Amino acid sequence: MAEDLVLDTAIRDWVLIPLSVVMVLIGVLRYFVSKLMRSYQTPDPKIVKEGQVILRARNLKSAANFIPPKSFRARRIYLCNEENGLLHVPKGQAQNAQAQMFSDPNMAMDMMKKNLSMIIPQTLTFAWVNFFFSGFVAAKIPFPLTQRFRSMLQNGIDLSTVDVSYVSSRSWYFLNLFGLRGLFSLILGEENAMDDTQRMMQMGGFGMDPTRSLGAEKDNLDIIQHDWVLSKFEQRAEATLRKLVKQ
Amino acid sequence: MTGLGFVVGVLGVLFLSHAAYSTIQYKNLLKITEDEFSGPPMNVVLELVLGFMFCMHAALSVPGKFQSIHPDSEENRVVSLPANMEFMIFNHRGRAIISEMDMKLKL
Amino acid sequence: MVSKSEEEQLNRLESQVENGGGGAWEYLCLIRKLKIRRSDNVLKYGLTILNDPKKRSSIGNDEWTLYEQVAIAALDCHSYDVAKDCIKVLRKKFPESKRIARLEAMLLEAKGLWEEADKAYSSLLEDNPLDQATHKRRVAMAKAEGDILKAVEWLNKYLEIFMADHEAWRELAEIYVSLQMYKQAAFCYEELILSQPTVPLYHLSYADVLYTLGGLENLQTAKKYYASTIDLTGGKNTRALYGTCLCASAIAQLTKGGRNREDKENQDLHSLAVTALEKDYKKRAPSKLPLLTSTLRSLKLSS
Amino acid sequence: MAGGDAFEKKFNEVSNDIPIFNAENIQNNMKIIYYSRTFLSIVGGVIAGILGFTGFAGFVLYFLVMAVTSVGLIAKAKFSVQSYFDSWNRVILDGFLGGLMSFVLFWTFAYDIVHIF
Repeated sequence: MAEDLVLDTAIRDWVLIPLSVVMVLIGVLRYFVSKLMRSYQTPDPKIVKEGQVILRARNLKSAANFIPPKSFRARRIYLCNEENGLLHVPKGQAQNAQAQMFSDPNMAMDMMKKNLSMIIPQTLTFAWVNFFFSGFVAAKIPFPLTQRFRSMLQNGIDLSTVDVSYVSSRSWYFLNLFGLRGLFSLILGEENAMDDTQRMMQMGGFGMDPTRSLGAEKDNLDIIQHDWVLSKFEQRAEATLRKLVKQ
Repeated sequence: MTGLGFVVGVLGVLFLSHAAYSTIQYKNLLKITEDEFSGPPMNVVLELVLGFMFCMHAALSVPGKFQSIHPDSEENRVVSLPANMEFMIFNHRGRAIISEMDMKLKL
Repeated sequence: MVSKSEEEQLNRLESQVENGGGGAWEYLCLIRKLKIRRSDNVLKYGLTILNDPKKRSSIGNDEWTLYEQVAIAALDCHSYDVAKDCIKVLRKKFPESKRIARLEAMLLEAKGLWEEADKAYSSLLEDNPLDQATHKRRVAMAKAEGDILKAVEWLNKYLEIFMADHEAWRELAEIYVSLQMYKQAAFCYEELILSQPTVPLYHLSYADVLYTLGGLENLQTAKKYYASTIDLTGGKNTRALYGTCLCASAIAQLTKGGRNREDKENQDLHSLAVTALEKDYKKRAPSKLPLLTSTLRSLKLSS
Repeated sequence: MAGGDAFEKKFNEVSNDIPIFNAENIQNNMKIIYYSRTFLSIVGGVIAGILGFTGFAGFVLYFLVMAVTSVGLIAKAKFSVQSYFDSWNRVILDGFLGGLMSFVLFWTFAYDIVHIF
């Protein structure tokens, strides 16, 4: 390190600590707000039915080896045949369903709500941080980094002479945004596990497509090799009993 | 058990914060005497070790107990199915028994 | 599923509550969680909580859940007044709720007013055709009326949409068994095994049904499923042990003399089952041991 | 007891073939591990910050803390990991790096508060 900067302790007391505390509090607040805003919408019968079919197909896939081969084959044919199998989607219908999803106002509304609860507090905090704390060197990372991280860590100060490990207040905000997930999952429980980064990814995907997952389940079922495990259970039962009798 | 663990965890966190506070004090002292910081004082290290041990205890006891994953283990062994409550029917022999419980909901 | 440890916990709490040791709310919560039918106890201890304003306020928002639980228990005990009062309280709190409309219909059903109840359920289903609980009530009502075939029909229609609902599959399986339609029951049990492959009691029931169906192939399969039950319960299920013996004896009768290879391999299983049975009887009911030996001798399994 | 050994081996083979576990309980156990690890990585970060570790030393401390956590978790499982988890990796490795982000954040935080001003 070339030279150590001398930072005022007031920065610590009035920038670093308040910023972090506020980040935590906002995270907690957002959790409760999104909990309140969560709406229950009555689902479409067709979607419910498809969901149930998928569930059943998944059960069949994961526990296939527990039922006799004949029963398994019957079920597979029932679900996968090309004429009227439940998982079989006629070709024309596939696009139709997606178009319908886009036009469904309820869906879009729900999506909006979800995103709003994420975007609004985020922009507000960011604006707040920008307004109050722009241009501070607020923190220092205790390990050396290469020059490439300069734009990431010193967002908001344009000095190329400062050591890279110093962090501007705005970048400290970003670090908090991504690093506090662990703390949130501790204090808010598992439900919060879906963090911002994941949500952003989801936005790109715009929900899931039920017809596609129907097809995927069908493919999965088609390639399953049925191997009845029950005969092995006889040996296992023998072993269990032998142990029991010996006691 | 969980309650105790939680208290221990809070105590551990308090220890850690106090250790941080005393280190800051110590560094201020060093600034005045113009000494170099070579390491935190002994009592801080002690406090840290103690705090860590407390937190360790809390981290291991608060989240709950491990549950056996074998379906045939003594605690997991299924002994009965739940009554299928959603299909329960009221037209049973209980109808013939005159209820002797004269219970009432006070409004 | 009620596991051994949960059962023990329940019994402990029950005796504690019965002896006035408190913990009534925990007891009721556990009953709700395990879905156990102890309506008399729920009614008795639920009312002690609900009639005591201090206790009632201490459970906070769960108060309403408790009202619902007590109302259903009261219906089961045919204490209509209590049920009616509970529903009234709930109605005051949630004037629009569908769930309470269902409770009201259940009250009609419990009183035996089938037509009114049916009308109420139908109107509920018109509003929300995806209301699973109401669908189920309608099936149960058909069963209570004694119209089993109608119940089967409703249930089949229900399962066409909600085909991943294992509780409904179980109900259907039990109805089929009661109607002696074992092939259909076997299908239902297969479905149950698929959805919860580690629950031994489904394996056991499936094996029972297959054994009842008879025929060499079914018997061999039944024996396998008895074996899996033994494994999944750690050999503590007496019925499965008996089942293994019965299957072995039946198979031996069918294949007299000409034993195939597979049988020879698993020959040990039933002799082990016999030993385990004998050991269990010796430990838990020594006076019944002669009974066991004579039964086993009649199966020509005991040496 | 050659026969017994062969039998034992056969049994093990069979039981490895069909993994039947109570999925719910595995989930529960994994969640417990996740909580323990997250909490201890935060605590570890704070400790590293107070001690004024920089650079490599801090990461060493992190791995030390995680290793100690693993040992603690194994002790919590009464040293019979097989009856609570389907593989050893679940206790020893899973989530080993998951807490790193939390660790770094709290390390930086504590280090900054105590040392740089």
